[in-house]
This record gives sequence, C-alpha cells and structure tokens, in this order.
Amino acid sequence: MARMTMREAISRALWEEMERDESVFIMGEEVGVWGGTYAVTKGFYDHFGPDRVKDTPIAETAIVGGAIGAALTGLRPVAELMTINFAFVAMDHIVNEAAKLHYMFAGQFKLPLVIRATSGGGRQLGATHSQTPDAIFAHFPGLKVVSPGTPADAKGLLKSAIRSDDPVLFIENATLYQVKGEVPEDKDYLEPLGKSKVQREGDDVTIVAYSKMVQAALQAADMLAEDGIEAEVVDLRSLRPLDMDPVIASFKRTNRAVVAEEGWRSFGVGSEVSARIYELAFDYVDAPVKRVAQAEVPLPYNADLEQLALPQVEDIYLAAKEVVYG
Amino acid sequence: MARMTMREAISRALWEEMERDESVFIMGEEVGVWGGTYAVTKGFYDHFGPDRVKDTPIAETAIVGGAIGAALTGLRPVAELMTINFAFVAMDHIVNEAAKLHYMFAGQFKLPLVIRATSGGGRQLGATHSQTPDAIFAHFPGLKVVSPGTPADAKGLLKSAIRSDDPVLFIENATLYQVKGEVPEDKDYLEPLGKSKVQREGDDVTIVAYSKMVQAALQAADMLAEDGIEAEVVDLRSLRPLDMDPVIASFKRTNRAVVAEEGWRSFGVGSEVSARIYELAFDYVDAPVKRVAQAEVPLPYNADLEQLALPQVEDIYLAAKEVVYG
Amino acid sequence: MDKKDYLSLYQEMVVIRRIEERSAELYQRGKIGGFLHLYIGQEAVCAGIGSVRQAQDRIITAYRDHGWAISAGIDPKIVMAELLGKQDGCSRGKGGSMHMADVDLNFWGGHAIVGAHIPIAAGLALGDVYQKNDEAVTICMFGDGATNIGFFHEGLNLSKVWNLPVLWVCENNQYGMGTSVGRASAVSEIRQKAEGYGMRNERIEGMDVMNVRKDVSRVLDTIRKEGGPYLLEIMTYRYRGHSMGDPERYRAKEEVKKWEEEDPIGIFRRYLVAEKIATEAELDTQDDEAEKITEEAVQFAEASPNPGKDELFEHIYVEPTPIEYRGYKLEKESEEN
Amino acid sequence: MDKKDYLSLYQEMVVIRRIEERSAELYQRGKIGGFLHLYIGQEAVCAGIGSVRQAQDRIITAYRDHGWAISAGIDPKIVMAELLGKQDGCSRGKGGSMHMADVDLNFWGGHAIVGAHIPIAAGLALGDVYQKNDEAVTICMFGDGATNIGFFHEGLNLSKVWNLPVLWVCENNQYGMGTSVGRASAVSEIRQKAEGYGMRNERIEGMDVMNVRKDVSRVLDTIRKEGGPYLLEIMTYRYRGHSMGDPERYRAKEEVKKWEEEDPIGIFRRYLVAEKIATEAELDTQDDEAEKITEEAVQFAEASPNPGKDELFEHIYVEPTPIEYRGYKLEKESEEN
Ligand SMILES: Cc1ncc(C[n+]2csc(CCOP(=O)(O)OP(=O)(O)O)c2C)c(N)n1
Ligand SMILES: Cc1ncc(C[n+]2csc(CCOP(=O)(O)OP(=O)(O)O)c2C)c(N)n1
Ligand SMILES: [Mg+2]
Ligand SMILES: [Mg+2]
Repeated sequence: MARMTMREAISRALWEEMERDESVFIMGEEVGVWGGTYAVTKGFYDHFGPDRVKDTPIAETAIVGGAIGAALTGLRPVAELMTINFAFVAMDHIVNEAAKLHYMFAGQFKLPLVIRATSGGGRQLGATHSQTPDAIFAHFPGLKVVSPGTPADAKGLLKSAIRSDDPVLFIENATLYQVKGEVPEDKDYLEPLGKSKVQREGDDVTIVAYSKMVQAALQAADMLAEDGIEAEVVDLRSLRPLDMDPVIASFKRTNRAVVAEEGWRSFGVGSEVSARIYELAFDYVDAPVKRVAQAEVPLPYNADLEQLALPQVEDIYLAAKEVVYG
Repeated sequence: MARMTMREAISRALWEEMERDESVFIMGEEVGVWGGTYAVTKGFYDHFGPDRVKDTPIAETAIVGGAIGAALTGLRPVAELMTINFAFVAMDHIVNEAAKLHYMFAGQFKLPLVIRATSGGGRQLGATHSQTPDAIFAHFPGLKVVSPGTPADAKGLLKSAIRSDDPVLFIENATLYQVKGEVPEDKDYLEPLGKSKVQREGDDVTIVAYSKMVQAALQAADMLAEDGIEAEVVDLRSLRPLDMDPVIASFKRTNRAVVAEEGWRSFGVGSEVSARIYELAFDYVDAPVKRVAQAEVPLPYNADLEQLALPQVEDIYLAAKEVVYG
Repeated sequence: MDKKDYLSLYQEMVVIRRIEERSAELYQRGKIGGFLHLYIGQEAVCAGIGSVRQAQDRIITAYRDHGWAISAGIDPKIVMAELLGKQDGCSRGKGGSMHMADVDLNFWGGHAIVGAHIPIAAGLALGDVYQKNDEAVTICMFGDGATNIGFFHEGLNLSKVWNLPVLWVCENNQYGMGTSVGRASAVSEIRQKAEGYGMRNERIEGMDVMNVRKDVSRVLDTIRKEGGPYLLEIMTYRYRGHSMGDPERYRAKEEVKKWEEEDPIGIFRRYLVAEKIATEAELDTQDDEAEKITEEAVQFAEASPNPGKDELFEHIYVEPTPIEYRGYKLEKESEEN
Repeated sequence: MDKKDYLSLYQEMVVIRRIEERSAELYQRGKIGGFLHLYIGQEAVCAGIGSVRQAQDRIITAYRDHGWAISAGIDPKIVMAELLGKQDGCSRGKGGSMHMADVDLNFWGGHAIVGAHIPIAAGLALGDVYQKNDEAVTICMFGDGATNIGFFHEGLNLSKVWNLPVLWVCENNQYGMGTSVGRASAVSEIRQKAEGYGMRNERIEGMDVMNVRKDVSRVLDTIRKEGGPYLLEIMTYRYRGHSMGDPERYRAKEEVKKWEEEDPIGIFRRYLVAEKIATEAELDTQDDEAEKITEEAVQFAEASPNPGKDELFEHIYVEPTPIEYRGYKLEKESEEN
C-alpha cells in the first residue's frame, strides 16, 4: 500500500499496463509533449516514446474511431478525450460503433479499447465544459461505463479496463485528482468491472453514489455519525453493467436510501437506481428513496451560482436525515 | 376534423407553418428533390422552392449547426436528421450548442429551432439504425424533447414546436407514420409543449407511455378491458419538460402503474417516471411500478430476434395484469 | 493472370450481379428486410480491387457491401444467408445487408453510418504500422456523398499526419441518395479534396475492371513502397435506386440508360472475347455457373435456420457479463423455464 | 482614417493588451476562474478586422475572445465584469471568459467547443442570404488547431455549396495548445485546405494591423461584390501559454522572444511615428488612457454585484417553462420561503 492521489493512481495504472503489455498505447490531444492536460501522462512521452504516446490533432472522431480501428487489429489503445464534454463530438463512434461492432458482427470484432475522459463541474468552466452526463453513456448496451470514487479503485478499475476485451468508457472526475488514499502497489491489483462496493458500513441508511459523490457521501456519513446515524455508502463504480446486489443487500437492512450523483437528476443515475430499488426490494421500503443531484440548468460560470447548482455534502446529509426521520 | 395518417398530419403541420410564416424553412438530407426519405416533405420542393426546402450534404453537424446559426438570425429552421441515430453525429450541436446558447449568453441568443428525427426499431435496420435513445436527449436542460403518439398530437405539437422560441427536438416514430386518426383541420390548432395528456380514461391501472408505446398501450388497454380492467393511458408527449401532473393525478386513483417505452430500460424514460411516481405519490403506491422496455441489446437484423427484443402490446398487457393482481 | 483467373474474375462479377438481382426479388417477397443497397453497376470496382489486393490488405467499406463481401472471398451462400438473417450468415443474421464481414478474410465490414468507418480505417492502418506489418495496406471505400461528412476530414487528415498506409477509395457513383455530387460537394472532382491534405490523388475510370486492376495495383505498389495514404476516386454508377424504396426523382431514365451501355460486365466480356482470352461459349458457361451458384446460395440461405433465441443475448460483450435487465418478455420466459 | 481613428485603433490594441495582463493577475489572485485564454500577441488581427468590418457583418469566434469582444465594441468594463462572473458582464456572469457576446453589436460569441461555431457561422450567413441582407458578411475566426476537426470540413463545404458570404479567418498562432501545426495538420499552410473546397484563399501576415486592415477590407469587398466564402489564413502568435495552466514544454523560449520582437503594438506604434501620424508623446497619452480604461474596468467589475440566486434558473428557455426539478438545496429553500 502507498498513499497517493487519484491522479497518481491513474498514472501508475497506465504506466504499469504499458510496461506490462506492448500492445497498450495512448492516443489523444496533448497526452504526449504536454504531459496530459491534467498531468496524468506526465513523463510518458519521454519514457515510452511518440509511437506509444500519440498526440493527435483536435479530432475526437479520429481519436475514438482510430482507437477502435487499432483495437480491431488486436492492440489495446487507451484513447483520451480530455473531457467527457468532447465525447459528444465522438458520440457516434462511442455509442454506434464501439458499443455495437462486437454484436453486429456476431462476435467477430473485438474491441479491447479504453476511452478515458474527465467529467464533472465545479471549476467554473461554463456550461459546455462542466457536464456530468455519465448516465447517458450507460444507456447503451455493449459499452461498459466505469467511474471510480477512490484512488485505489481508480487504479484497480483502470487496469481491469485496459485488460478487458470490451470497450470501456472510463470516467474520471477532475476534481478528484487531488484526493488521496491508500493504493495497493501490486502490479496485478485489479478491481472487477461491473461490481459495486461498500465503501463504508452502516445500518441506518444506504447512500448510493459513484465517482465524486462517493467522497461527498463519506463526508456526509461522518456528519450523520455525529447525529447518531450510521450510513452505509455503496459505490456503484460501474454504471454499466450496473451491479445492484450490494445496494439491495444494504437496503434490505436499512430500508432507506439516498442516491447521490453530480449530474442532472432527470434521466440520471439516481432515476435508474431508485427505480431498481423499488423493483428489487419493494417490500423493504420504509421511506421514499431520495435523489440528490445537480440543479436542472446548464452550469453557469459564476462560482456561487455554480456551487448553488451542484450537489453538496450537506445536501446528502440533509437528504439522509430526511429519509431517516421522514 | 379529418382522418389522416401521422405522416399526413406532420406533413400538414409543416406545410401550414411554412405557408403562414416566411421565416420557416426546412433543411436536411433528401428533404427536397427526393421528397423526404419518409415522404413527409413530398411536394414541398416544387411548391416552396429550393430556398425554403434545402437539400444538404451528408453532414449532420452542418445541418444542426447551420440551423442553429440561421435560427440566431431570427429564422425558424426545421432541420431534419432523417433518423435519430444520426443525431449522435451532431450530438455536440444538439446538447452543447442548441441546449446551452440561450443560457450561456444570458438570454441574448434565441433559437427558434426544430430538429426532426425518426426514432424506433422494428424495421430490421440493424443496431445502428434502430435505436430509440430518446431518453438521453431529455437529460439536457435547455432542450425541449417532444414525441407524439397520435396523428392529432403530431400536428398540434409540431406546430407549437415550430412557433416556439426554444430549441425543440421533435422525435417521430417511423412505424407510426401509417397510423390513422382524427386530426383538427384548424390552421392554428396547437398542442402545448411540456404537457402530458390522458389518451384513455380508466380507474384500475395507469399506463404511462409516449410515442409508439401510446398506440401499444391503447391496444393493451382494450385487451385489459376484456378482462374487466380499465386502464388509464397517459401520454407523456414531451420528455422535457416532463409533465407528471396527469400521471400523478391518475396514479392517485389507480395506485398502480406501468411505464412503457420502446427504448432500453436502463437509464430510460421508465426509470425517470418510476422514480418520480414514488417521489410524488409514495403514499398511494399499492404495487411496484412496472417498466416495459426494450431488451438490453443492440437490436439485431433478424426479424424474430428483433421482435423478441422490442416491447410488445402483450408485454404491457401482462405487466398491467401483474401490477393489478400482484 | 492466366485464363482461369480471367474466367473466375468474370464469373465473380456475374455472381455479384445475380446475387443482387435475386436479393431485389427476395426483398420484394419480404424475405429480406431493412435497407437493401444494391451494388449493380459498380462490380468492376470491387472485382478489380479484390483481385489485386493481397491477403494482408484490410478491406473496409460502407453499407453497399455485398459485392465487397463476395470479392473479399465470402461464399455467396453465406452472404445470402446473412441477407435473409439466418444463422449461417457471416454475422449470424445479426448484421444483415449492411453488416457483412469476415475477419479471417481481412474483410472488416460493412458499416451503416455514413463515413464513420473512415477514421476506423485509419485506425486499422495504425494497427499495422504499430505492429510493423510492413506490407499491409488498408483499403477503405466510401461514396461520393460520404466525403462531405466530418469523419472523412478527420480520418484523411490523421492518415496523412501519421503517414498511414491507407488506400482511400471513393466509389463515385455520382449520387448520395438523391443528391448529385454537384449539389452536395464544393468540388466536382472528389479527388481534389485530397489536395487539402497534401495527399497523392487520382481520378480513374471504374467501369472497366482491367483498368481498375491496373491503376489500383500500381497505387498499392506505391503505397507499399513509399508508405502513406493515397486517395483514388473511381468513377462508377449504380443502375438501381439508392436502396429499395427509392422514387428516383433525381435523375433521368436516359442517364441511367447511357451508363447501362457501359455495363462493366459487358465491357469485360467484350474485352475477353476481343483479346481472345475466352470465347462467347466459354463465357456463357460462366454465366450459367454464376446462375447456379446464385441459385444454390438462395437455397442454402432459405434452408439455413433462424438464429436461436439465445443469440439475442450473445455477443453484447466478450467477457461474461450479467445481463441485469432483459426485455420483459424474456424475463417472464426465464422465470417460466 | 483620420488621425483620431488611428489613435483610437492604437488605443484599442493597448487596452486589449492591458485587459489581458490584468486578467492574468486577477486569475492568479483567484478573482477569475475557469479557463483563461489570453489574446496577447494577436491584437493586430482583431483590431484590424474590427476596424474594417461593417456593422452588418456578424462576428463569431472561439474561446480566445476577449480581444474580439472589445474590438466588436463591448465596453472593457463589461468584458471585465464577465471575466469576474458579475451581473454586469455581457453574459451576466453566466458565460465567463469563453462566452462573451453582444448580439446588438453583431458579436455572436465566444464558443468553447473547438470548431463547433464554424457550422453555426455558416448558418448565420445563410440567415442573411435568406433574408436578403445583401451587404452582410459573416466573419468567423478559428485557430489553426480547429481546422483539423470535422466541424471545419462540414462548415466550409456547406458555405461553398450554398455560396454563403463568409469570411473564414484562421488565426494561425502556430499551436493548438501544445501541438504545432506540423504535428496536427496534414498541410503546413492552413490556406491550402480551402483548395479542397475550391474556395478562394490567401495567407497573410497578421502582426501588422495596417496590413490586416488592407487585406481584410479588400477581401470583404470581394465577398460583398462576388458573394460566396473566402478563407484567410492570418499568421500570428500568442505570447502567453494556451491558457493559464500551460507548462509550455512544446516551444522554446527563444521562439517566443523572436516573435515578441515583432510585437503588433510596437509595429503599429513605430508605423504611426514613422508616418508622422502621431508623436511618441501622443501615443504615450494613449497608453496612459488605456491604463486608465483598464483600471476603471477592473474597478467597475469588482464593484459589480454577483448575479442573484434567481439568475440560476433564468434563461434556460425563452418561454416560461416549469422547472420541475431544481437542485435539492433550492427545493428546500423554496419550501422555506
Ligand atoms: C451519418 C449518416 N447520415 C445519413 C445516413 C443516411 N444515408 C445512408 S446512405 C446515404 C447516401 C450516401 O451516399 P454515398 O456516400 O455517395 O454512397 P452510395 O450510397 O452512393 O454508395 C445516406 C444519406 C447515414 N446512414 N448516416
Ligand atoms: C472539441 C474540443 N476538443 C478539445 C478541446 C480542448 N481545447 C481547447 S482549445 C484547444 C486548442 C485549440 O487550438 P487552436 O484552434 O489553434 O486555437 P488557439 O487556442 O491557438 O487560439 C483544445 C484542444 C475543446 N475545447 N473542444
Ligand atoms: Mg454515391
Ligand atoms: Mg492555434
């Protein structure tokens, strides 16, 4: 175990996988000479060289489309989209090509492909650069959508994503890069894709979250503990496949749940999780499931307005109290 | 009133609005000389001429982006995307530009824009051409998402969409084009955007649906009636804004609901509607809300497999019986 | 090429023609569904390229792909089975007309979103460069209409910046659906677009298979020798509508007629006779053979079983992954089982 | 131009420079957030174009837009207020650095997605053609990096096919973030891309505002007379990093120095003195004035109030529309009210 930031954990995962397997390479805007816009690939260009750390033109469909093609030849590209907001530029390649080629050609095509992108708001980047639209990608069967909430998971899940033979959209919340945690140093440390995980145990209320909201939920849980409420925090980690087992197991004990996500509420992650809780544990429901999410507005630049729109630790705390006390 | 197909109703709405307002024009692939791939704009080119019925190159970002620009100058473009599957090619312009420009520039930009696209499967067009991903567009505040289930609504809603000063994604289910119904002939017949509507009354179970599933729900309701179950069918008509009032009013009487959609279940329309029913009418719930939706696979070409994946009238019927009898 | 090769090339073109003709019939009879884009009129392009490309050259094309599937080496039986959506189809009935592929033959489909396969083709070539498959060229076809979409721009630019061995082939059949090149493209010669990428380019005639062979093999040699991409615009024509429901309001019957006189099969046939490579009788035998192959393909396809219900949930992912939600009906069924 | 115009043009360039310098400071002090892309070094482009375009000409650009906002006529106070996210900003603090606009001045923003505004610009011009605004030209700026994205291709092609009056301006500052033109673009002269659209094109020098004025007014005349699009590649350079967090590993300090010697403000200043249009002392006065304007802008912006909380839900739609779901916190608050 070593204490490191999520940025380091992700960087390590990439580095180790590139060392381990020659077929892994990185392509994207500014991943090379610049060292990655979020410094995740700093030092990679010098170490692995331009053939394995490929700076691309600003051309998202060439990045994802090119990575798909390379993956079809047996390579394991890690395509970087800088931010998920630019994923819309390559949307067709993500949801119509990457997600479907394996199926449409009845298994002939294999796409061991990872698409990395940062998600999330809170940095005053304005409406087009601050989205957390993770849920919409999870709508598409054929794609795997992963988004870690802790440094350890970031490492273990990214390594699994790279080793996976399926196309994985790997979403990193940019404001989590500084978050520190204990990370296993084992080079074969893998976390399974499509498995939720209990990040904190508790019997009074289940807080379901993923990515940044896991950190927020853990903080809210600490606040709740001071009030005598023990919250269990379940981290979805993957949005597709979505593993409800730990959520339902928890809910069957707590009978109360809050689902927290950074993105918009409508047609979001909370909608799906909430709907499934009722489907899978109807008889265990003691209070309406609460959704904590972003206000339904394009995010404004002004810092105060932006924070007003974004879900806060306190919102989770209040929601949890409400489901507990009614 | 006149009996006509949904194709005719949509065609009429377009024609009448173009006659009424010089600033309305159509642009898209094959809308002109060809007469529209689904024959919706047949005769328009000859009547309105090439300046108002503009054939475009195969360039979806030019179609939507160009329409946005034209709308900013005060025109009312109706941009046609042929099918919603190609909307992914123009995704950035739909969700990052059309949905956000008004907000980002604090109201300076107005986008009286309609984007028309056909949605839905069932015609053996294969995975990339058969999607019903309507829900994901409804995730974005700033965009209005409308999808009619009857010929009359198609006319009244499209006319409202064209007259609206907001960007509207108008989704037509291609397999509904042949469906007939009574349509008001009034040239100012408008149906409000963002309002759900009861299409059939009943006290035993609420079936929430939109687009093609409205027709399926009405058929299922007839079958249920034979079993002595009176279903109320609520047609959402708009996915954003999503009007829950008629749904909740109905549910407070029936205490049971089925939500039917053609698209995939996970992160779909049923997720949102189901989550909201519990939030808004928790104390009225007698049985778990049931979601009827498409199997979670890219749609295959083979007709039998495709139908197996698509939600059928019988599925709604069975789901309704289950929520009624438990 | 020896005589056998000539005859088999001729036969291949006729088979492609017949398979398309039968497809049209089967479509009318409801045996084929969805979109059906016939290749009739363009046979010299796929037959010409297919006969000079090497096994390591990857082939990738758009939805007008039956001819390409056959020229890449997929048995017409298998092609027809796919058209009918059967288990024995190359994509087991899941892909249909627009999604033929056979990876073992280095044929990478069949892609239905206009131009989306262009960046993918660049990626295939990147894969070869990365893996030092020095002799491999990726051959990527697209229509004239497809050259107006952003994918084309991003794919072509990348191929030039990274010097990828791609033969970009625009099959210019002069229309994208009902839109003539002049109404959709800023330049009337598609090859001129390559100038914007400083890319070698050429426009060639595509109705004469011998001509296609000659030019394409020369260009493939150049790419193999010098590396990097090359754009070839091949002039051709489709005799039928864009797909089966085309009202064909956009072109005059006379125009189609004029092009039908330059029929690629007729041209090749006259050439073979004039050059005394084959007699009319020998070619008639090939025609009969092609007829037989087509008939057998239809019979095979009709007899091939539908894919089983379980196929629906096969191939969503490579790795075993729980399908947490199926369709409602299937949920029911599995509960009953 | 009379002397007053020269002086005000000079002053404008200095104001743009000072505003950017102050922005950098304010960013360091945390008063400006998000991304901040400085225009320093490129002033001759916006000042030159801004001073020759006519009121009916629409201006649209990317996120490096402060200079464009000022040259379009937005008061530096308002620009600075937007940078600080204040109520008096041109986008009421909602847009920030990347989203300045003033529709009344025919300045259409400020767009943050690389190249996405290019098809929008084509649409603006289409609007003018449709409405028979015969004298209007849409002037659309984008970077060298942006010419590699599909939007560029689709927008340029459309403008040529429909013969739209657009002046396409590539501000070639030689890098897209850390990637030099040569590493991202198939052609080293961006203007060559226009050849792929059969579009008139030219590469001009962009450090000398008089030169920019001359060439651009000539080209605007041509467009007004002949219609249709024209691509102008304007060579320039940004002295600062791409945005505030740029490690600048991709270029040598000497290269920046070399370009700083060709400073557009210095060049113009020397020109004005050499041509005896103004004395050094007069220009110093302009500098002082610019300093004052900048200082006032900062003071104004600092004093401007934050937008009220209600602004959050303003401008989602033009039409009154129920906001069925707000953020959880706001829901709470509104219950309390
Ligand atoms: C992105 C996208 N837009 C539109 C379509 C619909 N469409 C299918 S084929 C076609 C015409 C393509 O023309 P061209 O590239 O010339 O190929 P051809 O059909 O002539 O072989 C169009 C518009 C599509 N499949 N994908
Ligand atoms: C579609 C998209 N991809 C990536 C980015 C991130 N990005 C912002 S600016 C930029 C570089 C653009 O370079 P250029 O067009 O030359 O303009 P300059 O910054 O030099 O003015 C990049 C890659 C973006 N905003 N949008
Ligand atoms: Mg064509
Ligand atoms: Mg640049």
